[in-house]
Amino acid sequence: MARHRGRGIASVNYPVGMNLGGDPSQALVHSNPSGKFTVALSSIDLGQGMKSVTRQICAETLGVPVEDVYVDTADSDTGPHCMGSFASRGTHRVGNAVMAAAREARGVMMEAAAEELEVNATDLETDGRGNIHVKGAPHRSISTKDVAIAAQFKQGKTISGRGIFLVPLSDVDPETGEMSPATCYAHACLVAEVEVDDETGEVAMVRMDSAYELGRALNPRLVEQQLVGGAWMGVSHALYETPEPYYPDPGHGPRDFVEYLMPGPGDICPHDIAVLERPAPDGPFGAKGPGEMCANPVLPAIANAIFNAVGVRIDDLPITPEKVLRAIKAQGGARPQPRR
Amino acid sequence: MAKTALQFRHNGRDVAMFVDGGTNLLVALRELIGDMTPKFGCGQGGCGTCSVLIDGELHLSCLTLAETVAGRSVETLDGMKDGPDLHPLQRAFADNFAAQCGYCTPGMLMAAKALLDRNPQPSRAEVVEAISGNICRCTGYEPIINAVLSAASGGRARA
Amino acid sequence: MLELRKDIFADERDDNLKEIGKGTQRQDMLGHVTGTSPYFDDHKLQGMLHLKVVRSAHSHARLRRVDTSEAERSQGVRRVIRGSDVPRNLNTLLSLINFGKDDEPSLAVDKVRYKGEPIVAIVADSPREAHEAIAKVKIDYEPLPAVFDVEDALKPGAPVVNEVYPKNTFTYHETYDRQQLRFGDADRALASADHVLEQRYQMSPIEHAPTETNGSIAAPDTNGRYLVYTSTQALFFSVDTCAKILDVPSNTFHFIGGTVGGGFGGKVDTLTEPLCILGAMLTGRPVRYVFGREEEMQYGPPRGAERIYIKDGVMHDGRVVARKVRAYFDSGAYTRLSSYAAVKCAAHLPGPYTIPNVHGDVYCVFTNRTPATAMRGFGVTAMDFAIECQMDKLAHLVGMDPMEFRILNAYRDGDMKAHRREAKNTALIECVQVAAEKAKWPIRDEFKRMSSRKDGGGVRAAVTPTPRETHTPPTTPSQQRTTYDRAPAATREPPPSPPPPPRPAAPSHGATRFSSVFGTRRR
Amino acid sequence: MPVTVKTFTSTSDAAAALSSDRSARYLGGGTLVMRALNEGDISISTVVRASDQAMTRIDATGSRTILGAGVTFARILAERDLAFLHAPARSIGGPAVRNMGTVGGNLFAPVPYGDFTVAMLALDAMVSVQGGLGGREIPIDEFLQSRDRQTGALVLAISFAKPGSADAFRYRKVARIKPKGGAVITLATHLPMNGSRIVGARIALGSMAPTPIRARAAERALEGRSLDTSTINAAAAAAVEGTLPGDNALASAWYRREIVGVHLRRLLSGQE
Repeated sequence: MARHRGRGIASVNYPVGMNLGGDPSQALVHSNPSGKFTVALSSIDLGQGMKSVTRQICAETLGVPVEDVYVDTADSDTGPHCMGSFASRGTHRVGNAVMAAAREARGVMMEAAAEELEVNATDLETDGRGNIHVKGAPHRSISTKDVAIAAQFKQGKTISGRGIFLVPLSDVDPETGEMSPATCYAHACLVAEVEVDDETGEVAMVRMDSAYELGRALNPRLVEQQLVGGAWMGVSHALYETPEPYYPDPGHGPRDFVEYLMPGPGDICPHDIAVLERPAPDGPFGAKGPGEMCANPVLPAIANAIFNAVGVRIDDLPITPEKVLRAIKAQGGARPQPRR
Repeated sequence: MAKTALQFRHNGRDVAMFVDGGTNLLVALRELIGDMTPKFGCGQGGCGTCSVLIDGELHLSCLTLAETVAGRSVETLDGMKDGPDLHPLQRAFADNFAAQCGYCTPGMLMAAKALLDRNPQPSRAEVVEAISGNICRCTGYEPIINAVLSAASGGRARA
Repeated sequence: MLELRKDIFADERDDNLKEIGKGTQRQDMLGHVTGTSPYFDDHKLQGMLHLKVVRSAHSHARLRRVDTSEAERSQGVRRVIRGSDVPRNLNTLLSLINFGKDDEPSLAVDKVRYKGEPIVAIVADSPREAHEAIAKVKIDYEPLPAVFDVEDALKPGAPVVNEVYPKNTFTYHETYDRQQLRFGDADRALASADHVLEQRYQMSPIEHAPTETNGSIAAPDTNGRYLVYTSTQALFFSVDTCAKILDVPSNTFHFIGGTVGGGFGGKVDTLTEPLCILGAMLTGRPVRYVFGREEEMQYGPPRGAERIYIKDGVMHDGRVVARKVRAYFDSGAYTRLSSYAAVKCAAHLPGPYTIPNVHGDVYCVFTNRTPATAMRGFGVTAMDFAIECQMDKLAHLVGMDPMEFRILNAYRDGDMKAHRREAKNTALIECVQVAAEKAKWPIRDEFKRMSSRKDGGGVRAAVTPTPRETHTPPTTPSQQRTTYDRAPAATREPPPSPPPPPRPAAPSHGATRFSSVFGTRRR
Repeated sequence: MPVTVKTFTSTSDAAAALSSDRSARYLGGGTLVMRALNEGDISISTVVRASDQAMTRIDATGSRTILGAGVTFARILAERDLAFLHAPARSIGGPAVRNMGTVGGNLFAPVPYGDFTVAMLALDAMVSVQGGLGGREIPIDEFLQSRDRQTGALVLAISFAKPGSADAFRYRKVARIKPKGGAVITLATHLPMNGSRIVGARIALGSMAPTPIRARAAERALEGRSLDTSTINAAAAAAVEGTLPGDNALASAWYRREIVGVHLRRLLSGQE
């Protein structure tokens, strides 16, 4: 009996947004009379952090503290149209829509402030702490709250903005497949280390090291959530899960969480991540979208690590102990490859 | 249709209701007294998101016949806060970003509380064991384990 | 553990920002840790009824007779819903973007095409009473031969899964049984390559397994509207799908959602909302329709299986000179979103590498299994698995380090991609370099010095001539049209005289077509 | 029709209610019956409970250990005298399931559940059953063979002789998921020693047949021998003999046959 360690790598890219575009999202931003802003969306937060990241985008664009913004999602009466939360489009598409709406609202806010301070709006800047002041003269200042009150009760202005973001639809050439699928791409490379039991075919994760390039990391903690959770899902896809364990034979499908296999808290391994930020020219503050692609490099990296450990190639997902064991037996035992 | 009278303590308060035969505790909590913190995830005992404490012990409310808790004490996430103050576990989950979609969080917190109530200084392996009946599809478990460990150590630092 | 490598691409960023780039706490975290985040099922409505569906026991069968008379008399039953009760009992999700033909009923009428397909819906006072009524529905099936393998489904004489697509493949551009990608001359390059490697890859289906199952609650609201709490991932997609199926204006509905217990793609299909609302319409009461876990696992749509064949040509020095790919998406019995994934997959070829000759055929195939749908990494995950396993094998074949092999072949700014667009804003090389550094994986200095921003373009930007294929299908308008869409969406090339036959002036259901994929040629 | 719940103080009344009504099921910890009700199993319309204290009694003082059918796995884990059963008890579910699931219910749990019963089979347990017509003690082998016909009977307790030494009883659950996973296979061995010789070897396997079964050929390979490498290898080679594993979502029959000997060898030789 022996357990063998091996390392494997994979590198990938991933398109951001719906393929071919044509997937608009809208946002509305408005202030109440106290200078607190609401973002109205119909976009869905599935856990990926849509509400949180659009809140930061809105606050940055308006030049107000994040606490002064609240994002309200997914009411078809109040939230304007959004294509939906899929295809890694949330941060990029909805983020851009929110940015556009916040820019328009900021314009009104600055005009209202200018009227109060009796200066040109172009001479004003926000301090990000809830104040607007004359550039180079911080003492000539007014709070966003006072601006909102003045706009509402004195000037008769609505501090609000509308935003839409649309990547125009592209066509596909039926013969050559010529098309414009996406405007930007995220990238990743991941190294997986595994341990393979050559008598049972069991594969245990030892560690992962990765580098993900995601455009601007708008919120590193949210990025970390996606990458750690997404890599876990990648391990799960690689080694464990399927509703049809004997595909294409449809029998013996799992009915519960004991039969549907996903790694438990005792199956996880250390994962060291580096995040690179090459801003996307059309992303909100350069952001792309980490949500979907984070699992993808894990699957082949594990398959390649298994080859490195015992010399068998498993080209069928999921890579179950049975498939590994059959392959080891077929080649007459484990054949560890040069250690990497 | 015959209903059975049922009384128990819910997060320290007495509650009374009438239940249909066969009603599980999850339905009783959610539909009869409006405590929506325990969630339905499977009805099979496999996901743990309906977890509650019965007399301090971790139970799956979906597999508990409601009338068996008569006279007993049932704790849910709804009772975890102390007034407006978050429980240290709740704070630790937040500080460690240990929730994404949030649907497993109520069950995870109850499982973690069941552990820390008996074992205030658990090892990582004990934490892993304690949350092993709870499925999380978002986080990869690592931040949840770190959150429980940091709540146990009383610190707010990431473990 | 996460490290931000601010040193890389620093010249392309202005990091002088106040809120962006900070690890601010999630807006919804307090709700999550106190259990107060409102999911669709957390709404308690007075007099709520429960909807359950009768599912097919067979993978493929004709429905000879469906007898619900005993079920209708069962205790607690408020309403039994049949296919004939559904106003427009045929739909395809992407009809909202003018893509594909209506091919899926809400409730099966004459035939079932997968095991678990809904046939009858029961609305009852309690879940128990709904289950009791389900047991009383009598269905006379005539089992038909079923097909489960994507390549078997394409053989002559294979059982026809879905009569809308009699060849068991989705129809692209009204003509093609696949989405093609042609760039350069792959066959010629393969013939002159130092090594050729052809391999087969397979991914079984994958279930999203969100901890919250799919579901919705629909309730009659004031002024003839319906309030709908939903787990959908795409609010207006669901609104407009319901408007179409139920044949009412979309503003009949007030959908509330937005806080969802995990989706991963499995909550795009609007699985529960149409029947749930119909139940509310037919009973005048709030109705709840939530999937059980077994339903979610077996009859909720999975990430569809894929089978992929890759044939690569590589030179001794490690340059990949040709890649030929044939991929089959297993769509299950209906289209849902697999048709879209196949196009996205074709666009993804040949992966993040500059390969001068690429040939791709991607098929969306119908089989007698649960329809597939989107999932995290849709259209790409399995292809990345195949490509990256293949890259590892190629590196092994030519005796190169797999990291260096990838850097050598990586696409760079200015290169021409196989779908004939210039590569921009690339960063694969840097990712490989940093991953190598993190993993203490030695790579040679010359590979450490390479950059996504250097040495791209030039000859690498050329569009290599692509031979015309002899069996080229006739050139037809590339527009993908459906019967449903044909009338209102005549956006280009309006037919000259004679005038078109009379048609309804506007769709009576009020669903909006958001856009028209394949509708306009914009490059 | 809603479900009727009938609670009895006496086990004989509960047994009578159970045996007289085909739609009645006994509710132990709830992990089987409540799940069935939640999933719409309308064949159950009566739920029977018994509040008799004897149902939850643990008697671990004498040479024969008696576990009431209603004893939960958490209680076994809390019992120092039952240390030899901690491994099988801990292998059941997560903490909540162990607080709920019972020894009696586990006897009825189908593959991939029912791991504790594998341990009971290795320990040659007796199952104490109360039927409509009175009580009887049934050897566990016999009980499992006729399990499908036992649903109308009320299991009161399970009893077995405590292993002579801590080392005599060994248990291993092979699961894909850690720490809580369904069994690929489960192994339990009881190898009483007379001097250096094994006398009365019992090896039980879970997921190697529709119900837990004995690996009789492997038992024969051990009987009368000392536990050395060649004996262990002989037992491992014979482990698969007479088994009837099936395919399920966790593993195929082929895989189970391939690994049962490997894991038996590792278990007997004290390897991970």
